Amino acid sequence: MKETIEHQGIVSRTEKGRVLVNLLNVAGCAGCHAKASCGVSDIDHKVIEVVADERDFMIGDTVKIRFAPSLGFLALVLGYVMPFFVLITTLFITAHLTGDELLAGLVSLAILVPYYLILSFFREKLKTTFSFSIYKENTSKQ
Amino acid sequence: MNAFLKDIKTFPLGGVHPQEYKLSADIPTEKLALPKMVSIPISQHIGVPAKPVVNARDKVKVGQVIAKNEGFVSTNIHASVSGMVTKIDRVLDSTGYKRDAIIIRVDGDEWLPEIDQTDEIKREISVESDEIVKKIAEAGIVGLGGATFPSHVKLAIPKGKKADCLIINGVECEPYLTSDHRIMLEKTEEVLVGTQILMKALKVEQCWIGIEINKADAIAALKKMCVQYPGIQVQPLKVHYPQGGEKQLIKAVLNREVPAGGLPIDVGVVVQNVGTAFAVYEAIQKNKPLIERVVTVTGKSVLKPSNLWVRIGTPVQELIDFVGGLPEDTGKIISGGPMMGKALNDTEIPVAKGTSGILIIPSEEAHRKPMKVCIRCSQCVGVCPMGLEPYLLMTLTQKELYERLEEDQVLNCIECGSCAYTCPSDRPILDYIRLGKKTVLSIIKERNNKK
Amino acid sequence: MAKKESTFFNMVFSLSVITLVASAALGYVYEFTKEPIAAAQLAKKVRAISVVVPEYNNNPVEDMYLAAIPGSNDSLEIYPAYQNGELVAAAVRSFSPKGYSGNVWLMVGFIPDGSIFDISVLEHKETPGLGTKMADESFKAQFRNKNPQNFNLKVKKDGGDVDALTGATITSRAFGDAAYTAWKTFMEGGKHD
Amino acid sequence: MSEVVIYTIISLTGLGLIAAAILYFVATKFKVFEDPRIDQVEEALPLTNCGGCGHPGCRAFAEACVKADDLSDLHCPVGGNDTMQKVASILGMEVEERDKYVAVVRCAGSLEYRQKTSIYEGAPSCAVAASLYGGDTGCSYGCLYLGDCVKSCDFEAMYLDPVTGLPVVIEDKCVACNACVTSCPKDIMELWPQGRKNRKIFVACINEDKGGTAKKACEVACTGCSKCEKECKYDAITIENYLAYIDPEKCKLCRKCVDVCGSHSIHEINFPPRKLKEDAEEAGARGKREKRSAAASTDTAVLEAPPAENVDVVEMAKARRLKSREAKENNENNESE
Amino acid sequence: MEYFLIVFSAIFVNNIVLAQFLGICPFLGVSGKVSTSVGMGGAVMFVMTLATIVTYIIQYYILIPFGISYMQTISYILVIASLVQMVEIILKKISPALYQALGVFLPLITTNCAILGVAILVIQNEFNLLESVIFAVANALGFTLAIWIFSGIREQLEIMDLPKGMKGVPAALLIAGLLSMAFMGFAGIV
Amino acid sequence: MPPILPGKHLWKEESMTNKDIFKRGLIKENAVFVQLLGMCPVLGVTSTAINGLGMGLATTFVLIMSSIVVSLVKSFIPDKVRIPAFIVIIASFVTVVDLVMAGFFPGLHEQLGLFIPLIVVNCLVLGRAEAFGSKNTPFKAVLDGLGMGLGFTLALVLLGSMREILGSLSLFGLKFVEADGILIFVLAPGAFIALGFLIAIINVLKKRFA
Amino acid sequence: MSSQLLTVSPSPHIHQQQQTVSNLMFGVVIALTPAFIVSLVVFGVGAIKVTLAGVFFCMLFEYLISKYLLKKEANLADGSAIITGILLAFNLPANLPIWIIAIGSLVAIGLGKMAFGGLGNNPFNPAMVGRVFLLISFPVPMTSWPVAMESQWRLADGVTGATPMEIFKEGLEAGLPISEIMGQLPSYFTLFLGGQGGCIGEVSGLALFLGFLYMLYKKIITWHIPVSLLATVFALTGLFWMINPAQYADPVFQVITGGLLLGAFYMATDYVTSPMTSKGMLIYGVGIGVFTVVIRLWGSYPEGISFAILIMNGFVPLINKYVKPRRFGEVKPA
Ligand SMILES: Cc1cc2nc3c(=O)[nH]c(=O)nc-3n(C[C@H](O)[C@H](O)[C@H](O)COP(=O)(O)O)c2cc1C
Ligand SMILES: Cc1cc2nc3c(=O)[nH]c(=O)nc-3n(C[C@H](O)[C@H](O)[C@H](O)COP(=O)(O)O)c2cc1C
Ligand SMILES: Cc1cc2nc3c(=O)[nH]c(=O)nc-3n(C[C@H](O)[C@H](O)[C@H](O)COP(=O)(O)O)c2cc1C
Ligand SMILES: Cc1cc2nc3c(=O)[nH]c(=O)nc-3n(C[C@H](O)[C@H](O)[C@H](O)CO)c2cc1C
Ligand code: SF4
Ligand code: SF4
Ligand code: SF4
Ligand code: SF4
Ligand code: FES
Repeated sequence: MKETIEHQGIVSRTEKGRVLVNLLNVAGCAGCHAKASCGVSDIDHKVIEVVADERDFMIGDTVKIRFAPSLGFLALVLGYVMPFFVLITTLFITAHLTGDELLAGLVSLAILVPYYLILSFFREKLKTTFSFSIYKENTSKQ
Repeated sequence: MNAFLKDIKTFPLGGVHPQEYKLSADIPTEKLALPKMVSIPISQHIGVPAKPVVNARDKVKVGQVIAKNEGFVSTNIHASVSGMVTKIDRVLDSTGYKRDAIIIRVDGDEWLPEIDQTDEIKREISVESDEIVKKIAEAGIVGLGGATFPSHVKLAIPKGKKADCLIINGVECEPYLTSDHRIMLEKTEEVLVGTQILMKALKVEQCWIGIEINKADAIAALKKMCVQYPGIQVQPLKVHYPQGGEKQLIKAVLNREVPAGGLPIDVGVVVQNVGTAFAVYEAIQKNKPLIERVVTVTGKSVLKPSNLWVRIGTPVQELIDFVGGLPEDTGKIISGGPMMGKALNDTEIPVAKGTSGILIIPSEEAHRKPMKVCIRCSQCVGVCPMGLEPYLLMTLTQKELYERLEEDQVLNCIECGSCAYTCPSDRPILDYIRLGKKTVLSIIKERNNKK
Repeated sequence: MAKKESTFFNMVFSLSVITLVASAALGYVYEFTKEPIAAAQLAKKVRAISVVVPEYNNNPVEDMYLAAIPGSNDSLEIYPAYQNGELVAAAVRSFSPKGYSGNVWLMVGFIPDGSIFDISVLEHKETPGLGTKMADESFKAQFRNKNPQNFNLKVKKDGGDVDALTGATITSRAFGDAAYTAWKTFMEGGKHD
Repeated sequence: MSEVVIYTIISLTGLGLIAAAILYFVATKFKVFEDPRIDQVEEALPLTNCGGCGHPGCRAFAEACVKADDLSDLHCPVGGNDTMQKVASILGMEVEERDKYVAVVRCAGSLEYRQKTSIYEGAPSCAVAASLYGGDTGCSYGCLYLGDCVKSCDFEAMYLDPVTGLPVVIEDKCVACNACVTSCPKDIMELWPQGRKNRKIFVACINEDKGGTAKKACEVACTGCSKCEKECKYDAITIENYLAYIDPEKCKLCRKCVDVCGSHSIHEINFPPRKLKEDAEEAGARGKREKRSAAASTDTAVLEAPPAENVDVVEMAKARRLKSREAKENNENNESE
Repeated sequence: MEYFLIVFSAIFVNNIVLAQFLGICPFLGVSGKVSTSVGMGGAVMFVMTLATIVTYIIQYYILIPFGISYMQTISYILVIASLVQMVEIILKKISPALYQALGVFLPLITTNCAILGVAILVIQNEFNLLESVIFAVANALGFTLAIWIFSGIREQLEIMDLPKGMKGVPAALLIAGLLSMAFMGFAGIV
Repeated sequence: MPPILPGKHLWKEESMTNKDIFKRGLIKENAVFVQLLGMCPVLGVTSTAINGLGMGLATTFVLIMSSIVVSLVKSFIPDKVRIPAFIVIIASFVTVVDLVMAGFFPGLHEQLGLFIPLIVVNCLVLGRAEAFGSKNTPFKAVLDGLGMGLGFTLALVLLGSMREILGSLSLFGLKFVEADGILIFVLAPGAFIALGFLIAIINVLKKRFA
Repeated sequence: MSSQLLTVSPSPHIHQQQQTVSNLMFGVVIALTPAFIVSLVVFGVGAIKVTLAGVFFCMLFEYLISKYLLKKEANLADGSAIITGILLAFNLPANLPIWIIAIGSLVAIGLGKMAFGGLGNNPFNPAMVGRVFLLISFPVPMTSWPVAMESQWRLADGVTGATPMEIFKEGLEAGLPISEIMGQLPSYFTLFLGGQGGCIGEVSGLALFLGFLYMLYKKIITWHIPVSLLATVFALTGLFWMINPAQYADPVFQVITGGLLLGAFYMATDYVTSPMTSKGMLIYGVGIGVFTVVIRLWGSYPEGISFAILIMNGFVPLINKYVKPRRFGEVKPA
């Protein structure tokens, strides 16, 4: 499917080859009525860094950030789903091997550390994978 | 007759079968008398309008170029009558808007001398392939199947593509219309020669003529004749609207599927209408540009349904007068067939290159029933030959959700009208889809411009 | 007063103070409510016991003993009630897993010959308006003074003697089942004087 | 202190501190500085998210305001000057008063002035009809009467007049969001400056056909006869493609052009009705000179008239209709004479 | 089989949203788009499991041994709140790009009823650790299922003409009610 | 569908009189009907009016107490540990309510079950503490907490009554007809449906009177 | 030119004449008549009373709600409210008090249909919503059936019978061997003809099947949903029957008893709440089948099809989203 995810944002800073965009509507929470009061999720605005020719954009421009949901799912898998499986497999294995719940629990929590370490080895690769495209918003309504 | 019934093909996806009402099928073509005045629109084709090269008070002869093509997708316009150009003015045409047209007062019937006016069939093709395309361009030939796409553009195969098969579209799947049918019957050999010319132009060895089996006599005639023309075969087809659509036709005849958003040439095919083939014959063998065409004038209430040779630019009123005048209870006049034709709001509108028929609908059939809510019966989905979801496309247009429209492939719609024809809730599905298509196209264009 | 700067010390300090105060306060409240909570829980039990047995003057909760359910690893709590040292009845805290949703817990009072004195419903997750009707007097009445020896605790549909609640046969079954388990455990399951 | 309390204190304090440490990191590493003024500005906005300001939503506009160095390019048409004033005061900036705009309908070809030439039966949408043909009357520029503009208005500021067929703007409700302007396939809707006392004068016609053709299609079509152009002392009127256009910036609302227009294509809005007597005179089709002087005399009266804001807009629309019908009758009288 | 029953019960019979009324806020708030709602499910799964393991350890190895199980609420909420945010910090540190992509795709998952509720339910049901984790995962799946169906219906309603008063929350609640009613068909299976 | 949740102009805090502060939480900015906060307990405990009342009051208590404390200590707390500090404060009061209820209202405590500890995550509580308590004087915070809490309670009681009347033909436990009600209203689907219609009705009324 | 003005509209200019909304709807009504006639024979006046009440109240509420709440014109002529009424009634026991039917109709029309904007907009099958609502709210009257063929002409009736499915379930609960339970039941042939107790509409498989054939012939519905649904039920119950014939009834019994046929032919096929593509319809049918079997075999409700239809109704938008028709030209050129 050709579906895309789009967010509106405002260019907050431009540097050589990079454009920083302040997202306006972060999915979900931002649209949430309780956002203002929902203190636990303190993060209201997200800044996205996009690789783009900075000369095309001016601070204050309203832009659209676009990326494929498949990328979103990939991010989801790497960020949450994989560690989840790592976590749960470790838990089951250690629980069966040792029969000690405390140990199993702690080990499975600890396994996340190497997981994230491994993930951090690929940070450069990830950086190129998760790229957004950026479009200037035309001011008129479509 | 049973012999060809064995191998009848059709396309598999969707489609409808409206009642045929081919009232004028057995009526031979006649020549319509010259009108007193013609107005020849400078835009009778898809693409850039032609540019007038005559001025008011110029004298013109039949076949003379009066407007020259402008740019690649455009074509020449010729005088269809001789006489004096009275003015170049804005005239209501079948688009429903006033647009520029060259108005000529008819005076005699003086043809350019190089045009061969005889009926004699000229079989040898002496022109070279490149020459053919050029001549077709000069002759102002456009697709007569309805799209009025300049034919020379279609014959100029883009680099990197290759055609291996020509299909001549003799389907005429629209109810009522019989002009192609008559041409196939009356100009059988000319069509075949025209086809050969097209094959030569395209450098292909193979050609199918697709005809629906409600035109058994045409199938028989062409089958008999085409033995003499190597490479040309006749393919009988089941009666199934919109088989005349080129993608459907290609699927039916060759079982090839033009990819979404693609053109027939992407599967190595070029499709031309029989009328076009005949026009090509005349242009190449007889030096005659496209100045007249067969128009079916018909309708249930029409006294004398007819097939007429009509000069381009003749007001529709003249055709109606010929068939016995406008019936009292006329509700609608359609240029073209009932499924895809355009309703006219005036009888002075001139016949153009794309006018295949004038259909007169009595008023009790002319009105649409009030639209009701969509009951999601999925009939429209079932009949859509392009595998779209018409109900959804309509709603998305109404809600102005153009991105989703694009995702749901609104641009693939061939505007066949099967969906609106079928909808039990009488929803004007196609009205909205067309609007959605238009808007999406302009959005895409804008997007591309920005890049 | 001016807002405190977010220095490390300030943060640790203020938070420590808050948690300290909070935890101390909580501890205090806990101490304070510990007894009422325990009392409430006890009272609940005692109330449940006292409605299903005749008058007594011991502390059945203290005298509670566990008795194994015959044919199962589980055991039930039995609260014997003594009047002047003489066993007048015992309340059995019994359950059945056959409820419409989840376990149905009953307190069943037996007089020493095994006849049911009364039954009260302790805990369940049955549907309000349907299964909950098992606590209704009209339903419970049919069990009073019946001895499961000769009163089949199955519902009539299954060939027993119990008139099921309309539309809540399942609950009725579970009710009978729990009562039967209680009876079996009371009669056969280990110690009673 | 009991053991429990001690454990409580230890564990809770421990947990609290750990949590604090973590959340501290969150706060430092995460928190994007957001100008609190954005929220304030946003709160001052009407929050209709209509897009009339050219930004995708009110919050976007608020951000733009906060980021901007001056507010001259930014205007919320819905909130108008009051809102912008508030925004400016939040940001400590200056803002110019802007003229309020409202939408006007630049077509007066009501059902009675235009002969139907066909019956339209497609989907009830101007856009659909316009892509099919020029419309069911002889004028292919005029209103299609199908109300796309009305549907597009989020503020219920428009309705289709059942008598004239034309859309009517309720000026009090119109916030100049531009939605109707973009939705009209015929480009009939236009935003017009509010004008002194809400008064406006404009050519209610966009027919670019030659005078005769236009007139045949619609009785109140502008023929491009240039009488008004000559009449206007302030050069506010230009004629192009057989069509007059009044520049609202230059127009001084003198109403002279209204009277000279033979086809009654120039509309005046929110002027007090002329005295009945004059109307009667008009009906008698007297000499124009006389009428003109009468009109001039009302001009002064106009300035003293009560502010037009309070006038019921619907009533006014009715009055206008009445007047144009009378005008039509006059025309007929003229012709018969 | 035991595990299967836990899973089936949590997904269908006692669906966390439709029968237990936990996590209603994200259910109503995030379910506008199908892709986001599915993504949400994946994230909830991880967070719920993580939270369950940690709170389980705290319950059985700290609170109960020290006799302070009344501190359940306060300790759970602190632990979960910081844990969730810690994961986010780590992600951000490790790969800002990944973190950004996630951020654009999903709202931040913070402590809500569902996560705290499941942590407490695990203790109430006296599950062992493995059962607890299975229970948590199953509930996350139940949440995902509910929000997935729900977002589908809402996407559809978006292009339909609801009566004025019903638009938004009321329609959403009615759909939830009807879904919950449909899911009651599973009653009695477990 | 338009965004399901109302805009955040609800949180506008201009100079308001004390009366306004108290009043707006009741109806105009009602936590349940308008702001849709803390929907879980709203749906979960309202099978009877009594339960609704109990839950509402419990929440109100936590709300008021935490608002007071937060507004008292606000100036001692550095910004960056604000959230954990608030959480600790709120969770403490929730625990207090939990314990007190268990001790003195065991019946109600049992009915409300899980939803009492969940007051902690009720956005309403933290939200008010953060948005109002942390910026205003204790007195105003009390008013605000009281207003919001009573509004919340009102909603719960309203919904509870509606469900109890329809579902079991009784109100506050008093049966007025000896018959069965429409059972579904005391079950899960009934909660959603009743609240859905209630909000729809309120929306329509609001429009009519606005 | 003629005196009349020409009509102008976009193409197409002709329209098929046979299928209009009300034709389709009344086609369904016609298809339901055989079943109604059988239920008349089996349940007598009760069937008439309940059916009439269902239709009357559904139409009444549709009228009142559209007129006074939605303030738009009530369109009773399209026949959809009639079908909802009939199908709701067909899913009720013949001895149900009128006031319960009124509540059911109000729920079906008000909650199931009009709350979402009326015909064409409702995500859930209205009649099914009404039925399930009643089933949950009034389990006792909703599951007390009049005895078939015994009490046709009595209006009030204390004696209640049981549906074959209930007899079977109770038998299992009571620990009877399958053969004995089956012995209590009429032969399959009688069951299929109409000898079973139960809801008004579900008594005769044969009559329902005739109606189904009629609707197929009239092209009102396609085969996809009913066939995939019944095949799934047959296959799954067959599987369990083969695994343990002492515990599970055989698939033929499962298919011909209860509301399965009524649901499969008339309710799962409701246009509004079923998928738009044939592929989607197959998935939908299979889904209903699976859930029906799960609820029938292990759930506490005697009948699963109602819930299964509602559950799958919930999935329909997702099916429509993910399962698109086969697009012309989506294959890549060879
Ligand atoms: C729905 C539909 C129906 C058509 N029917 C016919 C037809 O019956 N006969 C025909 O020649 N062309 C028909 N066409 C046009 C063909 O697609 C194609 O443009 C034409 O055959 C190409 O030949 P030409 O360029 O010579 O016109 C139809 C097109 C569409 C979209
Ligand atoms: C709900 C229930 C109630 C029962 N009530 C009685 C009863 O009242 N009297 C009795 O003798 N057996 C009763 N039974 C036991 C059975 O009828 C049957 O006697 C028993 O299953 C035989 O197994 P046993 O040897 O374990 O008792 C009951 C069983 C159940 C499940
Ligand atoms: C929502 C709902 C809740 C139910 N709750 C119970 C219940 O708590 N206890 C019960 O025995 N039956 C309950 N039932 C009824 C059973 O499903 C089943 O219909 C009944 O037990 C059959 O009993 P009968 O043989 O008395 O008609 C409930 C039914 C429904 C629809
Ligand atoms: C084949 C067919 C089946 C139908 N089945 C139902 C049904 O099961 N329940 C119902 O309420 N309406 C049914 N209707 C009527 C109508 O579609 C229904 O009222 C709409 O769901 C209301 O929006 C049916 C209509 C047709 C044509
Ligand atoms: S959607 Fe387009 S291609 Fe499909 S049936 Fe309708 S008009 Fe034909
Ligand atoms: S045919 Fe008409 S009623 Fe049926 S789904 Fe398509 S648009 Fe809707
Ligand atoms: S002004 Fe434009 S949009 Fe409005 S009704 Fe007329 S044509 Fe349609
Ligand atoms: S009338 Fe036009 S400009 Fe005015 S509010 Fe309505 S849509 Fe906007
Ligand atoms: S109250 Fe918000 S998720 Fe439960």
